[in-house]
Amino acid sequence: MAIAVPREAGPRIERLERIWRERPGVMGWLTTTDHKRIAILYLFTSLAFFAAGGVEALLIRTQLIRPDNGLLTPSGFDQAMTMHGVTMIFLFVIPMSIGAFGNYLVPLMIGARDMAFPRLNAASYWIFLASGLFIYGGVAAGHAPTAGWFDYVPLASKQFSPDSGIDFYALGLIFNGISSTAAAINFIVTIFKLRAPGMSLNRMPLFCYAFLAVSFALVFALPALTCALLMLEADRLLGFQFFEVARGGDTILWQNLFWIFGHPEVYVIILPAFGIATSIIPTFVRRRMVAFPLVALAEILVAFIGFGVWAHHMFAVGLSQVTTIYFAAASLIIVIPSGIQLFAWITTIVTGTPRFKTPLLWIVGFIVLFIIGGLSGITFAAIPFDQQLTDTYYVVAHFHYVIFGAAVFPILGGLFYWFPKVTGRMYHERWGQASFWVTFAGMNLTFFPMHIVGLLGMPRRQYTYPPDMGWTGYNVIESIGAYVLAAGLLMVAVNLVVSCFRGARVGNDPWEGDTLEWSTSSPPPAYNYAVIPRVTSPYAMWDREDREADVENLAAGEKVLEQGHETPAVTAVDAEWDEILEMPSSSPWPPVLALAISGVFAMVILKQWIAAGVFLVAAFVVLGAWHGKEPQEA
Amino acid sequence: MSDVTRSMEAGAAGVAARVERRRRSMPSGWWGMALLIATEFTLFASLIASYFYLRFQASTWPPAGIEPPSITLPAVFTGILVASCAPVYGAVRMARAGRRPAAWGLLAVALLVQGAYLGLQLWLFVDDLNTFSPADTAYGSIYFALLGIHHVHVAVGLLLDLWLLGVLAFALTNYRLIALRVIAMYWYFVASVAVLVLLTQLYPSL
Amino acid sequence: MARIRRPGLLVPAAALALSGCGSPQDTLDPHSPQSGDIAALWWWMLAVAGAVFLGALAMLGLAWLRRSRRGLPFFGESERATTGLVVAFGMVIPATVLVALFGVADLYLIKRTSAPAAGSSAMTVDVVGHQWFWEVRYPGTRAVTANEIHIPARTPVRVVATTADVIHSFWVPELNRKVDTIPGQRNSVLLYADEPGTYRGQCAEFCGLQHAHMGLAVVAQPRARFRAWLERQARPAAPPSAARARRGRRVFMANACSDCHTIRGTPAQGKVGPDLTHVAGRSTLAALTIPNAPRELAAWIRDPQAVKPGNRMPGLRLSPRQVGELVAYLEHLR
Amino acid sequence: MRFAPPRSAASPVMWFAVLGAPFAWGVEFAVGYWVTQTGCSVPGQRWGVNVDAWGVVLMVLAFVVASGAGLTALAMFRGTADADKDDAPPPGRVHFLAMVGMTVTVLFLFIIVMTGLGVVILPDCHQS
Repeated sequence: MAIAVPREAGPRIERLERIWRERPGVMGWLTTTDHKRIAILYLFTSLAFFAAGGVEALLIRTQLIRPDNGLLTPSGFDQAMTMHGVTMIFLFVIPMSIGAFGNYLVPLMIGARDMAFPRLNAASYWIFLASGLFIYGGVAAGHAPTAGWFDYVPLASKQFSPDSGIDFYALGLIFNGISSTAAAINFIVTIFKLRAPGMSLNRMPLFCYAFLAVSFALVFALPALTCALLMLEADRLLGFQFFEVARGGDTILWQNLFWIFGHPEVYVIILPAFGIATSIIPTFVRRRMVAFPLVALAEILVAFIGFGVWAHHMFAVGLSQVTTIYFAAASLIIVIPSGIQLFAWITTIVTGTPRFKTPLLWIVGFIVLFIIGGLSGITFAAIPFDQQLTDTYYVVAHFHYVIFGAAVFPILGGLFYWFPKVTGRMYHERWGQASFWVTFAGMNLTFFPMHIVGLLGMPRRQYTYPPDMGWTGYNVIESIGAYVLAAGLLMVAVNLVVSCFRGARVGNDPWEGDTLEWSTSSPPPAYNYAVIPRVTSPYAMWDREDREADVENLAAGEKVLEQGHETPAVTAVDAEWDEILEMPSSSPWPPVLALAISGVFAMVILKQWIAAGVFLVAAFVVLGAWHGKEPQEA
Repeated sequence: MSDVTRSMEAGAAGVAARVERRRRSMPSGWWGMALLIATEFTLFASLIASYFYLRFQASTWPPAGIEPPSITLPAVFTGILVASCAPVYGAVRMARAGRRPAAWGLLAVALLVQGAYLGLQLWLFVDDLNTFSPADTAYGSIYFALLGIHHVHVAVGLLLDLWLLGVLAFALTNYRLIALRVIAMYWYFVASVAVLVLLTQLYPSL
Repeated sequence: MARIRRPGLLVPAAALALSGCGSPQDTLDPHSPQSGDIAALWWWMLAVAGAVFLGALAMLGLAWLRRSRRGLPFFGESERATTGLVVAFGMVIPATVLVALFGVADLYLIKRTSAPAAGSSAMTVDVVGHQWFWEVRYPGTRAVTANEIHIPARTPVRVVATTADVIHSFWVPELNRKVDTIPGQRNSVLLYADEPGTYRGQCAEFCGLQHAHMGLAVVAQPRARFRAWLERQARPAAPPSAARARRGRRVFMANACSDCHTIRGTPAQGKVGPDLTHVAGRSTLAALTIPNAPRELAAWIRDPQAVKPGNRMPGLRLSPRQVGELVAYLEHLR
Repeated sequence: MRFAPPRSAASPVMWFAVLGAPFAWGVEFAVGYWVTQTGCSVPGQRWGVNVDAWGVVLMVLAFVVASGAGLTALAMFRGTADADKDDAPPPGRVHFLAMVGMTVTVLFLFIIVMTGLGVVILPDCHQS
């Protein structure tokens, strides 16, 4: 059910169009502050990195297809393995789910016209892009990190890794962290302040709860990583002694700081996927989510308890038992919020009348894979078993079921689900379903046998293995599976690319969707909503009388806000309309800022301290210029 | 909806103050700064936790050959920084009342005090560097890292002050009023963390 | 020591799938009470997890069958019923299972597999991880060897695992869980072998280029045989009698070999590589990378980087004759 | 137990009902972790920190606070029994947060007790 634009609204719409229009062409993309265009930038950039990470994965699997294989040198394998992890986590999943999906959908779902800090939003993107190029610049220059994505000291210290690859890793992740932190803060403020009047906390879509949880997790998790990386670089570049045992340093300190960040990070990776699932399921089963408050709670809770489980990555380092027990207890109970969501999804599907179209297929696949990944995850809270199986392929199997199965599958489902909204065209259904089945098969072929070789004692991260270990057969299957998986993903890509141009045109709401984004045109106009929507439940799009009220308001010129880049600001909890904000519009400074910061990091890695200082000053000057033009002068 | 104000109208001191008074909830900028503070605070928490983590790996702290830090000067300096929160607070009060010149003056005073604080601290920092090095022991590493990172936060605050003084010299808008409020918050944060950092730094002598 | 039983019905089936594959590092083919308990724990967890998984699949199947009908069988679709279902399956049942797991694994079993207190075991072995081999010492004796740890069977042995460089992880899956070797830390783990035999292990924590080739073997022997072995290992190397071996000895001492390797009873006191005093007594070289036979040994000496790229041993450009003599000497070090 | 639902969105009672239990666990976790860390460290053993005693005290404190929060949530829930979770605030919001508060409390009571028992049952400072 779409809003038919009443004739008398014509002039108002034109005004909005004129006010929100951005510059055409490349300059438009460089200076844009439109959350939807920024999301598109995030989408294509993170897909490019996804391709890179995928190639690294295929290299790894091809090297391991037979014992004593010589395709990659030991160092080549270590580089591929490290960059695969870094790329997929920091340069693909997070920018894809938060940057692309979050940016495009959160403002739409809450009925806002943009993010709370549009220019900061653009800056997050440009800084993310720059950090990715920085890390891969190191790779291109022949300095790829080789110490694995969790980069344990002392292996990563100057003594054992003299090459500057580790510096590219550490500085690149600090760089990347700036972007993620800015994005996270932006999401929280957007969700708190820019919800459509009437959307009190209890009427907020679960998708937004997921992004709220993720953002808070990032805000509190990233500093621990930054702290660890600063210490590492101080050791490597300035000769500090944080991790040098002989000088009173400690190597477990790194592991603690890294995993204080690293475990919440896991939930940062999968929570947006949960959000996507909770958006797709109601639409395709034509029913509201079961146990809404519990699911909302579970999403927040996972992120919170996630801060109390980090040491289960360290059960083999010889912590004292009383210490480990704190983490074991939390690691067990954190299963329950996931259980709540899982059974809420399943019950919703059972009680509804599901249409098993491509998006729902991906979500059902996700549910199956997430159950496997979740169950294998529980076994790590059994300390003795964890101590037996940690650092084996059993772990690799587990977290790929979680990260690929539980995070990437919903992302792919989401791509299909919102494709008509973003492009105004429909993808090819039969190809969509086929690509799901191929990917699902490939996923299980690749990762299921890893459980078994893990139990058969194959440690992870070894560049080769002897023939007489009884591992060969499983590795062959895994490597073949990897190529099947790649084929499935290619099918997805081809389907979506072709449909961009050839797909049948669709209206605003091809799915009879549940949330607000389906009420505006596909693709949505720069200002998202001609009239600020009325909201009385978390499934706003299914409240017909509210949508009809919107049409009347539009006709009467009520709640249209066409005097400038305007959007309503509300009270954080109950969403009572408080004021009308004048939003900043397109600005050239965000990309310039990213350039200046890149200069700082580049100079630091070259140890050109003065030059680095100059770039730093430049960055502050840019920030000054950035604030030279205040919104209300627009 | 009639009681809803348009922030874009607040282009002058009087209106800005009125908009500010009619606002029922914290503005976006406030939330943004609150969250930035949250993440920065977590950074300091990590550093301070690391300090004590390292301390509990060592049997003697500070290690042999390094005498425990002297209390007086750092304590006095930190007192100065905490005191500088008073003019900052005053500046916010004045601005919310629409009294731009008074706000500007108080902020300038705050800037001078904070600048003096940073100068003195840096002098002390260099003095410490001459007595023991961050490259010799983990104690030195965490000691200088903790102080250094806090000094950086003070320096950033000074830059914010300078920008604010620059724009407030011409007009007080809604945008600048919120900026003043959040930069004040930033200073309260820097001052309170300064106390925690001080206690950590002086821990061996307490 | 009494052991936890495995869930009977499950084992035969799954055992066929898993243990049947004859890996020398099979965590499910335990040869000690410790890994026996861990394996049993696994089978129990697998049984419960399997039940949960099948249950969930069944519900999804139900969803498919009833795709055109609203509501649940019996329960209908009232808010109360559906929420109740979520609470039951999502909270109550998991909570019960998880608490049980907590009790069994983290309060009870953890004591069975945790580190033995000093002096609680019949003997202690010091294992030092190096990039990329294991140095093995027997406190109280002069014996030093590498990669092949001999222990008496049916005797609790306390292994103290430390490192000379980066973090490694000492792991013999069929005897016990793993323990990391952390700089500045002395972690320990119990080794107990039910019967004599050789049990393979390897470094489990990524430790650099040759992480893949850092194997170790635990050789459990009857007490008497073990004592004899230990007593021989403690002795210094006997001077070679054969002329060729004597020339080999000169080659060894004249070249860089002696800077990195120790041969007790000779001037060679290097500390970088493994102790070679009784190298000929070992069955493998380079941390279980190649068999210890004249041909492989010669190939290794000629070009170690070809066999194990990145390892710390340089090729010394010795003439074929010198290599032959060197091999003769090393082969004599029994 | 019934009482009028708090109207203000900033009502401390309401937020205590929701956040009390997580906060209680957070404190038990953070403090307890540092007690074991320091108590089992080289200097710590010199000072003779009693890890068990701390564990028990923390567990009891956390348990009391968390239960308090849970009961508050229950009272709020009954106080808004006639509201629906989708209703306009304040009743809708309070009802919604009350449901959340009750569930949260149950979960954290589990963690709080499991942790406490673990600390008591397991030997102090023994390498895992």
